[in-house]
Amino acid sequence: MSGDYAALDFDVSVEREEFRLDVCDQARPGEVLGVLGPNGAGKTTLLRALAGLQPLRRGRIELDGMVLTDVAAGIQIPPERRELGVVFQNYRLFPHLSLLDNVGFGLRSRGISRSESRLEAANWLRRLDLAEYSERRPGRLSGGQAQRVALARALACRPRALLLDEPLAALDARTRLSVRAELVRQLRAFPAPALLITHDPLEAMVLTDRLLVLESGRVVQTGTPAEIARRPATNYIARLVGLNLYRGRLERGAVRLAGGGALVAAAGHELASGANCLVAVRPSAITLHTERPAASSARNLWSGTVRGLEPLLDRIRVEVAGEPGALVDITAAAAAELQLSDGTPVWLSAKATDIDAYPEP
Amino acid sequence: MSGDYAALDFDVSVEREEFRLDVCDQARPGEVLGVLGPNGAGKTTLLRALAGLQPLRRGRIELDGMVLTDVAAGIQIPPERRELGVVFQNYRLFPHLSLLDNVGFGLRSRGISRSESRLEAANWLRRLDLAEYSERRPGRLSGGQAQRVALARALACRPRALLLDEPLAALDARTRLSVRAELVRQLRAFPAPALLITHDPLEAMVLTDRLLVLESGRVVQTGTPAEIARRPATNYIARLVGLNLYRGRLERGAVRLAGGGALVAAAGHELASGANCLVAVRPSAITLHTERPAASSARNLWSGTVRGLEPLLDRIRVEVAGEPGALVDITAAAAAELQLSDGTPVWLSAKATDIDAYPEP
Amino acid sequence: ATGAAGSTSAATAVTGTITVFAAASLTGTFTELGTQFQNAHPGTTVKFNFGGSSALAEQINSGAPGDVFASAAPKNMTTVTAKNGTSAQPVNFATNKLEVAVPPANPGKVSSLSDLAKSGVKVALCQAQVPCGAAALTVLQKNNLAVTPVTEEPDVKSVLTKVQLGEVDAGVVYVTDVKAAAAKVTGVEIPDAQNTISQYPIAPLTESKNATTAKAFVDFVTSAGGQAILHAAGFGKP
Amino acid sequence: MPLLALLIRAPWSALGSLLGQRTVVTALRLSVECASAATVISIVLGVPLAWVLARVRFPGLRLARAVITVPLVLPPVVGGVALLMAAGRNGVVGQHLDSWFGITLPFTTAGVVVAETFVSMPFLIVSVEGALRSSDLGLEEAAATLGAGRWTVFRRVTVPLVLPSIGAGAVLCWARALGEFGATITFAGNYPGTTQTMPLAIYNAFQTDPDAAIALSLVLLLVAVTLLVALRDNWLRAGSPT
Amino acid sequence: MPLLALLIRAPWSALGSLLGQRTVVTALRLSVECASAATVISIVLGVPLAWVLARVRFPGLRLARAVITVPLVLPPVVGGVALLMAAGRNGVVGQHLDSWFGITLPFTTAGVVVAETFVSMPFLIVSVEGALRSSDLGLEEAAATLGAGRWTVFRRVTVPLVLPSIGAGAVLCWARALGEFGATITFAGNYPGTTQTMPLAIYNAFQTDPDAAIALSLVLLLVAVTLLVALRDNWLRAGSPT
Ligand SMILES: Nc1ncnc2c1ncn2[C@@H]1O[C@H](COP(=O)(O)OP(=O)(O)OP(=O)(O)O)[C@@H](O)[C@H]1O
Ligand SMILES: Nc1ncnc2c1ncn2[C@@H]1O[C@H](COP(=O)(O)OP(=O)(O)OP(=O)(O)O)[C@@H](O)[C@H]1O
Ligand code: MOO
Ligand SMILES: [Mg+2]
Ligand SMILES: [Mg+2]
Repeated sequence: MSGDYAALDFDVSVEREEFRLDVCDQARPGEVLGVLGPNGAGKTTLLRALAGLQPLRRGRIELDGMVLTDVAAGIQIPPERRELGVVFQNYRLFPHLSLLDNVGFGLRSRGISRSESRLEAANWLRRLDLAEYSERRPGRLSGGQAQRVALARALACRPRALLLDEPLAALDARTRLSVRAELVRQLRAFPAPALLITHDPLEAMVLTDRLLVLESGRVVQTGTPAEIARRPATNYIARLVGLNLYRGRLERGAVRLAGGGALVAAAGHELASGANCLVAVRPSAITLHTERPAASSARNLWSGTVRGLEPLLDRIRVEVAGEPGALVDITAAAAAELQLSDGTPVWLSAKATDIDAYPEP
Repeated sequence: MSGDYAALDFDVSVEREEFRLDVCDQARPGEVLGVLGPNGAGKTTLLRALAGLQPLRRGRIELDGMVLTDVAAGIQIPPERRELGVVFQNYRLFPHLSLLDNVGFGLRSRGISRSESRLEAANWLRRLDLAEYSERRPGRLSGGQAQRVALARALACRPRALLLDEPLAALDARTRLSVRAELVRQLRAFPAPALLITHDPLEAMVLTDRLLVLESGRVVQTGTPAEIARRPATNYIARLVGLNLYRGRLERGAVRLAGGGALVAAAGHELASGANCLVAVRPSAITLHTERPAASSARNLWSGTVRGLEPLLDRIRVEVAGEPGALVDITAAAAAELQLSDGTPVWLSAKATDIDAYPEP
Repeated sequence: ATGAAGSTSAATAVTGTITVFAAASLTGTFTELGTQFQNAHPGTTVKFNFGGSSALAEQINSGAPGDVFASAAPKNMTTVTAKNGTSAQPVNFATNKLEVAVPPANPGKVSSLSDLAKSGVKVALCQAQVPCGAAALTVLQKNNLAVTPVTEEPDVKSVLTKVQLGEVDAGVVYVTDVKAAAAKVTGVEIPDAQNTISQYPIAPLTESKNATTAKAFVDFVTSAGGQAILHAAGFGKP
Repeated sequence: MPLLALLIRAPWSALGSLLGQRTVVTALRLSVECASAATVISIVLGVPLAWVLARVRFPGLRLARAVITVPLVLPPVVGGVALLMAAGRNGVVGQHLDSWFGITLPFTTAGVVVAETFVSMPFLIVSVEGALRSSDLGLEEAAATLGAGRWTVFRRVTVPLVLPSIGAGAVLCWARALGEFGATITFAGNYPGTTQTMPLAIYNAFQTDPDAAIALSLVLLLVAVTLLVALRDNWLRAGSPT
Repeated sequence: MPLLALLIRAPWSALGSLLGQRTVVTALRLSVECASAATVISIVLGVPLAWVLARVRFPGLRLARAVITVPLVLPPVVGGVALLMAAGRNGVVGQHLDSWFGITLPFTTAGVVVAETFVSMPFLIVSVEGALRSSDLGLEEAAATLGAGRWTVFRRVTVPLVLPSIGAGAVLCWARALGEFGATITFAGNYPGTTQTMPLAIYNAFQTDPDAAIALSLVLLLVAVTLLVALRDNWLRAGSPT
């Protein structure tokens, strides 16, 4: 295939006791396909299936014109001959080998001489800023360093696709920021398809080109991270990206919500009257009032009761019960001024232009 | 003593190979004292010292008028007689016992009969919504469930103080939200002092009453979470809470920054001229322009070069090099309009009222 | 006869190394015999493979390389000759008879064979399957004694050890064993009329790679010099 | 492979009649009983000893550990003599046992158990110590913070966690005790019904009829393998995390 | 405690002269050499075997595991007979070894090593299998994704990770081989210089002078304990994560 890379196509079905996974998608060369989902959704199972570590019930995996798995045809290339780079969730560095030998492991396994492997491994360690630790064992590394070593180890073999399982999950909040930036650079430079598992929407936003949202083993939404953050298809995603999400039906210009109440959205062109739809509202797009506002340009106005206050870093998130209920973000100053507390009756208003109604996917 | 609770006073010094920890503080009854710090700061070491699991080099720990440790006097009450509730970072549930027996373990150890312990344990499991799993072993729990069991196990003994080591760290982003809410309720109801370790500022914000920031074994700042988020003392905290932080000296109404440049702050009353101070600026308080703005009410205006763009959930974070350099948050719409990319020359402006200068603590 | 044997063998050179399979009860005596033989025939080395007679017979029949077999009982020798393991007819080179061994303090107050049948006397015998056990049974039957031992040991030395350590009040062993143990045990003789005589046969092995020296050793054991050493150890004449 | 040879050359026809013999059945029962008793004693004494070796730091630890391994190296007969010197009628301890409590161990079934325990306990200790060393100290700490003293922690946390290793060690220990010959015959003697275990019976048979001895060995093997397959499997299943 | 008795009753005065004897020194050297050789062979054969037992799922696994444990149960003398039947001159395999390759094992130093290996290898296998069962499969998976085939994974990941257990197993194995008596005397005989190891020399000495036998046992013990203290300590240190 002379240096250029091809897509990773997969159509995978796994059955494990009470759990069943069904995913079919494609990661194109240079693309980072994100897999987002809650604990137990099957993210790791998908990665293991692609890596050849998990037998399939049914399905087919193809990379670069080469069939890796084809259950129907009885093909199952073993992991060691798939030429994939895998970064595991807890890195799985070899505790008994120096960093140099960890990174050189794949090259040695492919029959490259010891000296050449070490040279190449040293190059990768230098590239990832780890040269000074070459002779150290992984046991004494910080999380961020371990993550970089795992990445170097996977990349050193020049894999035909990269699979990463929550590469930042083991890091603390601050290290995560800098390692994320590093990972962005490495992934941009990586020419082959990559698959990145995460359960952090921000991480998905920054690191991936396209997202596949998995819940209980099924794909519930795909799209670019921005699309998904703007128009989530499920409550799980909506909570994750911090939006209020309602399910409803378009009736005479307004969306009648399944949970009670109605909202008017400006952008509803794609929707036919009577269609089922979803409505997303940013918590900061809702304004709170302690008295009914007399005249307001806001097309949506309804009442509710404060149920809880939660301080965030630079604002306060207010939980309001009503029709519909909503999370509302206000500044600390506004909260103090309004003297909100549990049980305070309030009015909520939102501009139609800040409300997005879209078809259920 | 008779049912009311007293403070946990500690003055702790630990030496371990190349690491040294020195902390002196107090957690009052009903107060949740947060300990925030990066990996390796010594947070777990502090908790272990309080629990009696880590020998001290020097120091004294007192709870409820009872000396738990006093190195000078040779007192070291063993862990099992301290009556503290500890929730470990990875929970450390007993894999061979059912949830009921895990939660009942402490009661049994204190000599309460098997049947009575089980009754009480069942109560706690019910209270934490785990009744249906009573007979299950911990191996088959989700992270959030395991966390609740660990909490129930610690609370069931009615401890005289509660120590929690990153109680939410092992959970995924979404579970963390709901478990956090639950934890808030439990901590509010807990009448004795509590100490909660975390490296997540948002968690600290929501869960704790007062914060102690630890870096490399030393306390670098204490205060309420809001104070610390608004006026961080170190770069570590500033990055964590997402502020631009500069070090400088007040000279003729403006702060001359150590890294170059100067900023005018409206609120600088507490500062004497010539005093060393810190300046904090929110990334969203800075405005970006591609041309020098003609007339602007903003008292701070300077030039720089775009060095990077990072999409966040609902905005874009722009890294700008200049004097001073800054992180600037703009909306996706603004980014598209300004056509920013790496290397674009820009102007930055900020209102003096959005800039906070305060003394170095 | 010895002189004649010596002169003929000189012609075909009695030299080199031989290995002698000897019953464990011969350990001390044969080591001494070996040294004497080497002195008498410079250039020869005698090595020993000591073990229970039955185990040695089993080894020989399994092909263990050796030149001479000295057994503590004709039965084990027969096992070997039956498989064509010996190159000449076995000859008896010594006899042994039983004796009662008691600890020096004699806690069981044993003064004759019949005392073994007293209740409360702890007796150790060899198990019936080994030569000394079979002999002991014969003797006890011969004298109409009903003895219930506390243990049936696998060999004579084990019986002797138990007597030495005072674990039992008496044990039935060979005369030679009592003699070898010197002051550590006291012997209570069994009169010849009540006793039984065990024969010790010896024969060169078919396997032998040094038949001349093997034969010379057998001859040496049956010679006057060899008999003197055996006699000193308490063995009787064949 | 040698086992295969044993099977091939076995006098199968003789097996049936042998098994009918009372002495054989008695010896077999005695063997199983004594080996089991030795195993139980080894567990009761050996597990705490292993804990001390694994958890307590004291000078002479290395030496203590080596001494524990010694009965492995000692030729069993010497082990038996050592036992006689210690617990025999005139032994260092034995004479007091005898005069004060009227207990004599040699030539009794109890003596067999003592000899087997002496030889086989090290196996249990070595297995359990290894497991304790690699077990999770964090859980013991957690138990301590919940108010459990050392003994409670040991009983309710430490031991249950290394149960699979105790099981494996007990199997080794039991197997070794079942095959024990030298120390038993030296210390406890060889009397049918009270101290003649299978290995001694096999040795006896060997003196006159090697074929019978082999047949008896096969019986012993069969019993051992059957029990091992049954037990180990249960233990392993209980212990494995899957 | 029995060891203490042994020490108390030992004829210390005789020790010096005994150690001077050529046969004793030869036997001691032979013992150490053969036990070491048996240990090396056990490692070479036993570690892969343990791997198969721990990792490969096949029918009869339970039986295979039980068979491996059998030499533990087998009275050593019977083990020796089984070996003779297999590898003796007329043995099932032995006759071919002899006629095709001209190799005879019984009654040679090689035979001692074979006998000791037969008896002591199970110890190594049991230790290593346990360690393999509890070792981290994740690392082996990681190695596979890096292009390492089964053999490379075994050699470069699996074995290094269980090295401490291999060490511990080797110590057990070596100790058992050093003390081996029954199988050795039956299969290899008792030839000074070629097959007379210390336990056999002790047996010989026992026939004429029990005191000397005890002194010799002490010599054996001393050597064993010294080596064990030295080696185990190194192994444990190498293996421990701290
Ligand atoms: N070894 C196993 N045997 C049987 N079922 C398993 C096993 N491991 C995981 N599962 C089940 O498979 C499902 C998917 O697990 P998977 O590890 O793929 O989830 P995930 O999305 O990676 O979760 P996480 O975010 O916690 O890593 C879960 O329901 C889990 O219970
Ligand atoms: N067992 C140990 N022996 C020696 N030093 C240790 C040990 N455990 C931790 N340390 C050192 O003590 C310091 C503090 O560790 P500690 O575990 O208290 O940090 P932490 O703040 O809890 O970090 P984290 O966020 O990673 O949990 C670190 O520098 C670490 O290297
Ligand atoms: O062969 Mo013996 O001399 O019975 O011990
Ligand atoms: Mg996963
Ligand atoms: Mg910590």
